[in-house]
Amino acid sequence: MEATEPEAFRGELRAWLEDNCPDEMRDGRNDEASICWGGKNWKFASDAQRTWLERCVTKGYTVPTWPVEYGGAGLNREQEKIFHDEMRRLNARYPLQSFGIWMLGPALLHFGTHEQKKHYLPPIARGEVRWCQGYSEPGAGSDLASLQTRCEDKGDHWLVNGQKIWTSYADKADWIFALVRTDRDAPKHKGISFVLIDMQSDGVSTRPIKLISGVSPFCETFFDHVKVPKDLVVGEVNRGWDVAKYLLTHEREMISAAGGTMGAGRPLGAVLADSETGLTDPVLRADAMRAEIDGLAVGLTLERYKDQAEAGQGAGDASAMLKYMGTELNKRRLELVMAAGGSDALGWDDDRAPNWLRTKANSIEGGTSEVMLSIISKRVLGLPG
Amino acid sequence: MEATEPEAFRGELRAWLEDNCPDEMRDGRNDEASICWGGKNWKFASDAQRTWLERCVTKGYTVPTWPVEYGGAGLNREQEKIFHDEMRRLNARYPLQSFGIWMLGPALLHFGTHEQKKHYLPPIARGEVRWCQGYSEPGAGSDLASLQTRCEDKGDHWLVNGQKIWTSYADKADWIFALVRTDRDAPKHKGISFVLIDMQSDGVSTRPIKLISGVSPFCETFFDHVKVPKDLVVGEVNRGWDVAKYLLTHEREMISAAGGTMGAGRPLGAVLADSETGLTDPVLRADAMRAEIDGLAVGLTLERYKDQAEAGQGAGDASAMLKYMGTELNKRRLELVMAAGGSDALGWDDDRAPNWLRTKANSIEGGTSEVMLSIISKRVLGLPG
Amino acid sequence: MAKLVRTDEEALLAEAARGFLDGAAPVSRLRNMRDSGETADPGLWKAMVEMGWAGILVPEAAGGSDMGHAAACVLAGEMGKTLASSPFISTAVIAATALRQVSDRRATEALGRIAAGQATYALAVDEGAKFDPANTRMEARADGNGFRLNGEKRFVVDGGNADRLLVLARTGNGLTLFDIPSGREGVSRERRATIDSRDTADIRFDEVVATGEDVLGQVDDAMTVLKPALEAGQAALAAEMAGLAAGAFGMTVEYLKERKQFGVPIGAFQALQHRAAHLWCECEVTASAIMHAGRMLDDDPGNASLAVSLAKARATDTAQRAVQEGVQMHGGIGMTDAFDMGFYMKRARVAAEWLGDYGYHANIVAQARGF
Amino acid sequence: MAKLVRTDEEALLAEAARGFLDGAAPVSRLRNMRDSGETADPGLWKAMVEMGWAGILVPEAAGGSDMGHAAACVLAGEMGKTLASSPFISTAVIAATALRQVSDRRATEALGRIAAGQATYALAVDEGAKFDPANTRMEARADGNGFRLNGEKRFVVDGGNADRLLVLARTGNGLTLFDIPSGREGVSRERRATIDSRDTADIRFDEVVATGEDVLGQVDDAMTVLKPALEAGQAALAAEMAGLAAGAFGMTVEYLKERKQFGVPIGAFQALQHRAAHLWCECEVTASAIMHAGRMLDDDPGNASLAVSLAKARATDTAQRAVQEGVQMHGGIGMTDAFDMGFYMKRARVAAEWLGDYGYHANIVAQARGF
Repeated sequence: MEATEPEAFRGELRAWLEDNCPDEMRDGRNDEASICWGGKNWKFASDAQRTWLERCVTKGYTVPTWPVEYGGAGLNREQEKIFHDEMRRLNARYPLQSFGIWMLGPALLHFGTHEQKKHYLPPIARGEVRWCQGYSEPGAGSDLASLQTRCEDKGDHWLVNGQKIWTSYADKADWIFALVRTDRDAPKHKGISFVLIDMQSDGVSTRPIKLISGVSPFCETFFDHVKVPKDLVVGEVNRGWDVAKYLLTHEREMISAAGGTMGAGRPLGAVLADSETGLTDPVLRADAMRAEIDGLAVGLTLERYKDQAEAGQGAGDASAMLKYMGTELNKRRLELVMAAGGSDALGWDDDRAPNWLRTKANSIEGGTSEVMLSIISKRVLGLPG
Repeated sequence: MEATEPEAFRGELRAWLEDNCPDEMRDGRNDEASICWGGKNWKFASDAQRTWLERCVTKGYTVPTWPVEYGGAGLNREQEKIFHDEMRRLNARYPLQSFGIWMLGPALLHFGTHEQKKHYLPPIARGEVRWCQGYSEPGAGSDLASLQTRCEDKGDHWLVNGQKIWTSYADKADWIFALVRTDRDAPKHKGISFVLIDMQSDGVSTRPIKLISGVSPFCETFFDHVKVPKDLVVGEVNRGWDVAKYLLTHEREMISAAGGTMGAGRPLGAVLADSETGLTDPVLRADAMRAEIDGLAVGLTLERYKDQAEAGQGAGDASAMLKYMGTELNKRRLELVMAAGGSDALGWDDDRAPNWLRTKANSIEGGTSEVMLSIISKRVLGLPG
Repeated sequence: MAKLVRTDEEALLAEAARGFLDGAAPVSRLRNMRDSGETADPGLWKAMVEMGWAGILVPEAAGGSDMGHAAACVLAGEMGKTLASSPFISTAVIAATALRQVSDRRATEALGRIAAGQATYALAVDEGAKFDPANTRMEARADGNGFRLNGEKRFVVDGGNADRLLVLARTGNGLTLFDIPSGREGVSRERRATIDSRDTADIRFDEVVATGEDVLGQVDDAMTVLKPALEAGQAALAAEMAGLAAGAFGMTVEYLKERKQFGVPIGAFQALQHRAAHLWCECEVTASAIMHAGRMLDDDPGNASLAVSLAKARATDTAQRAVQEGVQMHGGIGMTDAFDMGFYMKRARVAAEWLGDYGYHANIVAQARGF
Repeated sequence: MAKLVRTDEEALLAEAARGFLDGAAPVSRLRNMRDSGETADPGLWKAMVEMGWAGILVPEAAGGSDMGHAAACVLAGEMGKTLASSPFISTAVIAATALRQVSDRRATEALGRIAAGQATYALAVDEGAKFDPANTRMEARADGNGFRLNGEKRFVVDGGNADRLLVLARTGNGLTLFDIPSGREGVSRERRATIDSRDTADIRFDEVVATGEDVLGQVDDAMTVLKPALEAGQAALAAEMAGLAAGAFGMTVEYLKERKQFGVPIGAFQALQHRAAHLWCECEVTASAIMHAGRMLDDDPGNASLAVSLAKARATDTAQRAVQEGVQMHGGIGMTDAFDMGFYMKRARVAAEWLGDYGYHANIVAQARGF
């Protein structure tokens, strides 16, 4: 960026957003129907959605903190804060969301070779390739490291066999980044690799999983003798667990940010007061006050950890705390939304019930609350066992 | 009892209580200063306290459910309910309380020989001998069965060496019932016996433990080469754990009854409304409503279990539930009393603060809440480990 | 107070109900109903009628078994365990109790039709998003010798399929309860897809004619008839929720014993053990409140409000804990539609709102207890 | 917003404070004070003055270090960890902040005396059992050019030993804050034995004469001066409570590692691990709210109310959890006076009430957030 002074940057950014963000994209929506996920088969919901993406791509604003050479805008932490501030001020939708942005990008930036970065990051930034994540398996949920999907070295290629579960949008993704077992004899954490697989490869198939909220954002994904080129391992072979741990930390922060941002954003009282019944019931009112207090404080904690990270004070395993507190809070908040909504909220005709049910997965995906507490207990507190 | 019809019994009892309970004993007090504990060195606080005890002794009303031959009134469950109802109606103090009534009595009635019952129960019923309980040791709290106090068979007597802790009022008691290790080679639960020891014996000494509430109801009790007659083991030698388990169950019910009865008795709202601030604060009000609901339901559960027991449907390990729920509830209630009291409740000049601090021990003594939950997990739910 | 222990009769009833429901109404029956786009299961209700359940609160003279509210709670509890879907509470509990408050020939005949499975009912009370009968605003305007009903009722449970409606409306000097056929001219029903997959409707009343014959009890005095009916329904619903909690908890404990992670059954992890044990305690305590409510309704119905609200508040709290812990302890599988836990969670949410939520009943308890 | 990360200056201050307090004011110092029947520890305060802490909010021109509220919170937090007893919050935070709102020579001199340790203050606001300054009823009757104060203040923290009193009273058209010596004629102090063993007093005012000179700020406009002072005090007290929670939690974690039952350290039991981990999370989240409150008081004091009330509410909740879990996890020993945990529990209780309890601050948060 030319303008490095924060206020100068803010001014330029604000002007650009005002000039370029289509009116239809200024409704702040972030629901399934309005998100732009991108990908080879992406159907834009509107011309405005396409225009907004294209304009942001030219500025690197789909991935504002990534280096310019990989399609980003190279913003520093302070600029990033300003970017989100200004987006919020305009109530602008984010132009693009994807697991490529959230997960694979950070992994490649940290562990990838220069060739991998050059090859895979810009299409993510441009919304041209959509990625999904293949971690969990039917027998490996909380105990992720016990995964069994085999990846055998066949000389000029890898051969992958096995099954993944909870792969978000695998049926719509172009590529998958997956954890696979490349050494069956090593201790369980030491024989895992992080590989990239084209979903168009022969032998890859998916089956959607219907959730209690009625939607199917997740799939089972099957690998039946899938051939994978040798250069598609990220990081070292058999050191995929390092990549996974790095990304799990990242994922936890992301999931908790969803809850934390809610707290820092629209007051719970305002959300609940939308309901016809308001907050006259003393029990509901007291619960809402508590949730608001905790939500604000969790939101501040997210800010504090980011500030600490920027100051070089690593948060480390504290991401487990953010994940745990953020997701548990989010569940409380949506319980309150349902309670305030009364019988109005009991249908499928608005998004309260699906959102409420969706939050129940927050404390399971990306490491359960129980796993988070065990991590804190052992790594932060140093308790035995 | 001559009158077996419930309403006839109620009428007779009511008339007797009206005629015999001194006015000073009709204030419903149950605090340390008003309780009659009895014992060889007991100093009556008033003539009325003495008169009330003596009159109740003649009717067996100090231990209403014990058999008449051991000093009780032989009341059945229905009559017992009526007895407590009528006592409450008159707001009468209980004439006598003691660990002999609560703990040793039930143990002897279940495990004692006829001679032991004849010898030890009537003096308890008459308030002539005061007992204390010697279970815990410094290294054996939750893990009670790991107790180390030695009790060696010396042919014509037992020789006891060791230390007990948390012996309630050991400094004021005449006798102690204690768990001791009679076989050091057996598995830890199999080498324990339940013995009765005269506190006047050579080698017995006590040291009070001051609590955070400022009082010292507990002692450390030391046994230094204490000789104990051979016939003072209750139940079989090395089978003391059976007696202890039976009594622990009993103790849990008793401790939970304290919490449960509170719930069934004076409404929490009324207790809190005594405070100058009342219940205008929505958070306090909501918490009080929840605690009242839970308190009433726990109180009903106590009744239900008693009714089940009377109907021959054993509650068994469910006493752990009553203990856990009752004591945790009691802690919540006293937290609310303190919150409602505000700065008024922060002194030592009334009983709110000491009572509040005292409740913190409820979930520790007689088996911690954690031990209760583990018992339920394993014995009721059958979870592994 | 009557004893808080099941009578032999109640124990036998529970056993018979369990046997029947395990065969006839496992959760898969509700799933099939939903998957086929239905909101009611007339076949299951017919079988329940044949079991005599429709008449459990109907006098013997009218063809019922007259077993009382505690027994009705036993049945509702067993239904809750496997989420059996039927108009039992609306018809056999609420409507039957309302009709019993009126001792005329017409009411007796209506009770007979309930017991015989010839009529199902729905209670049309709610107008806003929360249960609040005292603030009913829908009007029944005096018109000649009768009334004209105009307005809308929302969240009418079982209202999409019921033969008859109990409708609460404002008349000259108070509230009046009407008992009218759902097919009467001017009644229009819109079925709502509630998350529990069961029958709910919003119902409009447009110049609906009602005569004095259609009034249940006295004009301007609905509560004499409705209050006992509401309390009976609240107690039975609380019992259903307690059963639901027990059902969800049972599934959870089984899963804790089966599912292995880190090489051991997850039920060997103490943190989960303690949470499961705590939940069991909550279920036990709630069971006491349910039984007490049933006993009070049978023995001293004029003073049962506290007991009923206590039961509904506790059951609401316990059911929600049970399903939340149920989903969390099941992990990912608990979130899938293919697994039954989601049905429990959704039914618990709807039942939490119906006939008064936690806060509504907590306020009644607080008032009854003087604060 | 300023960054939520400690500055180097704050980190050094914390380190120096910890070092000093570990040596000079371990919990045993509070215990000794109590056991000797004292409610104040002038020696410790003198040492704190020598460390420069009394002047942390005093302008450099008046002899202070003027390090700001975040720094004052750092000190209070360290004091909380070992329950160091001093009039720091009453004097160096509340009184200093109040005096800074007034820019006359008299106030500057008073600030100088605070920094030099020549004067301690207590805030006399409460009249009922709950903090409620807006509803102050004590009267300061106009009398010639001055006032006559009559009435009683309760729960005056540090009031038994303070040299001066800040007294809130009702005047003609509002509330007025007076700054008077505690020895003035007509002032009578009754020391109360509060459970935290620290200095509290009930103070009667009987025709106490005050002149215009004794008014801090403007007549009928106490809040311009008092509101910033209260918020500064609330933030510092929240910081003390967060420190207290951290201290109690630290003791508990150590005990979990040491104490053995069933052949293993009790910290190996997963149920305790998860509870300890949860408590750590609560402490971390509260720490953020504390730091944020300090930053807001320094950067944007006119808009700090929400941040301050958030901090006090969170700190109250966290401290109470920490001491409750602390006692429970210690088992019997946690209940003994010989062990320090009881001191933490009792201080947490008093601090929960002082300057507004959880409900008071929750209401402010709710209002600030529009509900």
